[in-house]
Amino acid sequence: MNKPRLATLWLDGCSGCHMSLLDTDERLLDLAARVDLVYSPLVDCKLYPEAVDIACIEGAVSTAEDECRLRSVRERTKCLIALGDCAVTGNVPAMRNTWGTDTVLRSVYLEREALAARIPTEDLPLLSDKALPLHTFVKVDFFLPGCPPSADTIFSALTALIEGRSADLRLNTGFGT
Amino acid sequence: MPASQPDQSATDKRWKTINLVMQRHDHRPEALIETLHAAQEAFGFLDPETLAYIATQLDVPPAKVYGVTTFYNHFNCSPRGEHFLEICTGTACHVKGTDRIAAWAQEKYGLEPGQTTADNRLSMVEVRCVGACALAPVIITDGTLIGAKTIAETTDLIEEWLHDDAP
Amino acid sequence: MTAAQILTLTIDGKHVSGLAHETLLQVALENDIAIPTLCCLEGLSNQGSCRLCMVEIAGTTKPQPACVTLIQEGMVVITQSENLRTYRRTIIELLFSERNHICAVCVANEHCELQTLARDLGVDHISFPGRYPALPVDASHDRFVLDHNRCILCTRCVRVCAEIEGAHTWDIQGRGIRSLITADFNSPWGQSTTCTSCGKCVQVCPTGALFEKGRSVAEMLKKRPSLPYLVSNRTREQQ
Amino acid sequence: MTMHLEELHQLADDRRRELEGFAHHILVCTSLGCPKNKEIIAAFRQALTNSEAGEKVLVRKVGCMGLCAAGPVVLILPEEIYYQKVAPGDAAEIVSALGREPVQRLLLPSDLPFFTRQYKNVLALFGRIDPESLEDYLAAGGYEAAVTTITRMRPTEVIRSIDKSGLRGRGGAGYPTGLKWSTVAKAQGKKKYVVCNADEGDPGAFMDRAILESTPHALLEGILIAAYAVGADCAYIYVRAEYPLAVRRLKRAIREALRANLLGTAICGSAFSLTIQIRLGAGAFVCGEETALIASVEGGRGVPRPRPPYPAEKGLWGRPTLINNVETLANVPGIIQRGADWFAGLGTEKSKGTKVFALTGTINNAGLIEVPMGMTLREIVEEIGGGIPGGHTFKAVQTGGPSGGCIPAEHLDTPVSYENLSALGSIMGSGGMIVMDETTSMVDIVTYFMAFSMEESCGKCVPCRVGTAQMHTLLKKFQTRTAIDDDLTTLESLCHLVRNTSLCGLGQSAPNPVLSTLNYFRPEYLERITGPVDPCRQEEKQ
Repeated sequence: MNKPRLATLWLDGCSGCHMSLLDTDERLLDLAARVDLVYSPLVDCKLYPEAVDIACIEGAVSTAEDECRLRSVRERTKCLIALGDCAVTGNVPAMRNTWGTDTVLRSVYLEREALAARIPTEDLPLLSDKALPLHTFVKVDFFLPGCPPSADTIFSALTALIEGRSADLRLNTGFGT
Repeated sequence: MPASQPDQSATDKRWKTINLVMQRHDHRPEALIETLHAAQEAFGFLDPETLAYIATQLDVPPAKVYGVTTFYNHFNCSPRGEHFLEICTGTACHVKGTDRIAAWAQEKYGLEPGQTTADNRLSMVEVRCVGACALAPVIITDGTLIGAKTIAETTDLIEEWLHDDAP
Repeated sequence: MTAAQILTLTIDGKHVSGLAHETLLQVALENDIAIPTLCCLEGLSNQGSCRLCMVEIAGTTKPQPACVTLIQEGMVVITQSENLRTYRRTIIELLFSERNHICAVCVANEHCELQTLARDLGVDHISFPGRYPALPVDASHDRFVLDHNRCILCTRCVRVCAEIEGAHTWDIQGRGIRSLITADFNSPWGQSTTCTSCGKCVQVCPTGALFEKGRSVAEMLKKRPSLPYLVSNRTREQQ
Repeated sequence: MTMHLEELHQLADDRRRELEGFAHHILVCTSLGCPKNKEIIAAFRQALTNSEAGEKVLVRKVGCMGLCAAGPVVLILPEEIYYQKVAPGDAAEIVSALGREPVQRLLLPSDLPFFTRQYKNVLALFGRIDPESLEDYLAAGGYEAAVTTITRMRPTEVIRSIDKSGLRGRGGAGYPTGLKWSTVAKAQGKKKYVVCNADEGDPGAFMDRAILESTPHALLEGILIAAYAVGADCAYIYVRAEYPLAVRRLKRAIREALRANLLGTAICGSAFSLTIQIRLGAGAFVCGEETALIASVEGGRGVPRPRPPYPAEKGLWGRPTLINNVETLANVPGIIQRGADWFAGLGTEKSKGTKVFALTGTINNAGLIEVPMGMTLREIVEEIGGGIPGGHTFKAVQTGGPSGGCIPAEHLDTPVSYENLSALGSIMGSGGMIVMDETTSMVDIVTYFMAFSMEESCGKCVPCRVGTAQMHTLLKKFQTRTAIDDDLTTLESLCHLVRNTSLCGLGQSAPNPVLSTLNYFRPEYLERITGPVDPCRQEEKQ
């Protein structure tokens, strides 16, 4: 029997959710045995493959590029998980939404920089005006809030999905903490 | 908190009417809205000193006075320009396009509803239904109701009205 | 004084009794039946504004707020149903969408009633787009801070200040979605002439909107004062 | 000063005789709807000084004649000749035509269905008497009902009569008036209040303004009867500050009534006393809700509180309080005078009497009308209203303002009643009827109403404060054609939440415009689900 194909994606977030995934420690071996990790910042793979079973996405959607990646992941994935508060609510990246990206960039790179003040643009995707949660753009199948969701939460969620117990996915996690 | 009336030129008749309203109600707290009406009628707007005076006189906590003042659309805390344009936003007026008058005024005078021009010539506000729906679209220029005109005729009239006493 | 009348009723199938002047919420709590609340706080007047404690009462068409509904003989009440759960979740989502609640960086993280309710009610995301209003933070007081971004307008601060402390420093300015908690004539809190700096408002605030200066993320644990104690003791002392 | 019935009759007779002494009366509408009326009156007076017949003609300022679309309107009595769109320059010509052939170019045919299809009770004296003259009102039989009530009837008899008439609240909810009165009358407590709700905030409704401007004494008379019936000695009229003319006329009427001892202590020699005070509203639609209204009369923020307790038991300053709207109270003198059976004989089984409507929007005869309940919407729109102007077609009629709904053409044959309108997903409301033609987008109009409800929400309860704002955001997405499928589901579930959990009527009814248009005009929403611009697709295209 084929193992479920798992992908993880890192958009606008601090990578804390991926760290939390790694915090599952020795259970990682367990996981590794039960899934094929086909795409992730943790593996060397440039293109998002076809026919992925489960994708965990960390981070908010902050650029047009983020949005395009998210949409293409959605098209190629059966079950999409919003992993952590940034993906679920926008969280810290969304704090700029109040004032607008431009104001924030100016404040950070121009007004508080004494020497060679300039807003970096080279090789960087343009920030959208707002950082937004995943479900603003695509259908999300499961939400795992938390900043970050604990290793236990992530592990039990993934195990449940791998075992096809998605319907009774009951998780003790919430915004923040 | 100033306990006395802010304008010490006690001859100012406007304070007399405000004091009279409060006296008529025995300075009871429930006279607050009536007093605010009188003060706005007298001064055109409600500034912090006036509010503080009323709060003291009626023995109403400052926060409550401020809460009441800002709850009601009718009360405004900043002074108005020389001319006052009110655009009715009632349903009949909306259907007949008064939003286009507001848009026109914004283009022409750079005014958002609630603002006054930099030269203090004109203040524009959007008002709730004035009850002259059969005359929609309705505007009020310095208290004079204008209605039953097309949008173009109405904007022409506004220009004429402001032009009439241009310096 | 005549003895208060005892009434019997059914809540979630359980036969319970209470005094005629008691609310459904009081009787439910006395009988360990949990109903979520947010604006309600023992010792303050009830205003029935958060609408989380809505319950279904047989014979009425719409749900009723338990905090302001007096019990009646023979009432049949349901506090948990799919409809009520949906309503409660949606109300929590509306509150999260209204302002800028970033639990992860909030002083009240892990000690916030809004956050706890979201978790208890299974709110795992916000269906509505965030409104992201630009709201100020008033740090002018030397001991406390008011952060409007985290305020849910429950008005506990307004009520505790007016009803218990007697200062009425706080009120609401504006109305509707533009409502804001305000001190005196919208003055900076530190310049309020009525505030006694007693801190009751800070301690009763359910979120991180009011907090003590110097507290960092997750450090603002509120010391909820017993308001009924304050009131009864004050009355005694005055006699 | 004590005035007795005989003296009032004397005043009335004197005025009647005085009026009969003139060969012609020129009645000029001086309501808000007919601008330039001061100039017109001056022009008539001037024209008369130059005319031989001058002394035999009386120029009178009167209240609203209804057909505001034809204003300024002038009525010549006793000939019953209506002139429309009269300008000051027309005065001389009209005066010289008195007693002769009328001025054809200004003539407004008096056999228009607009005039003949109406049944006037509340509006009966509109445009017939000077609103600023107590004598005029007395001469027309005014205050007869009140004085009879106070001096010859027991409160319980009055309440029984109102109850029997079947009168229901004209402010929106349609609560039986007699029942309300008897609840207040029976409530414990010596001190009771009557509050008249004249905070007509419904955009598109102006019947209360017209009553205050045209027959202010009729309202005072209604309040007198109500206060006597429930045992109140103090009444408040809560009027919109946006109605300065109405406020002025009302103040004047109160002064006149006081002077004639129709208000004050020991009214007309009876043991009954009543003071009436005016409280100005300050621009908050929510103050139409009775508990918010009470909070505002008490000088606070107009924020509603949960009911029960109802104002009938605990109202103004915690005392039993009767709250009725202007039109409801203005119906009362007629019921007392002509009898409960007369009133109950009009209208439908459950909606008795007549109703005043403000007919506006894209319609030929925009104005104020009064018809018996049970008349169909089609008769109102097509006959009385004269149909849609400019070759356009009828699309919907909006009733009940931001708390009501849009009724489409297929339901035009519905007889108007509280029950029928609510069965159609709308409400009677205070009586605004805004007619819309095919050029009006329903999504647009609903977005407009939601913006109204959002801005007028007091902000106390969460579902209304945030729910109306989120509904507005969703509707904006439909308006700008960026909505997605899910938005329709979210909008509908939000409607149900706000309707079922809001604290007061404002929130509970705010979703009505959305729900009614989703019901009748759903395709207009569906065609706007085109989704946002997808940046990825856009790049591919480039």
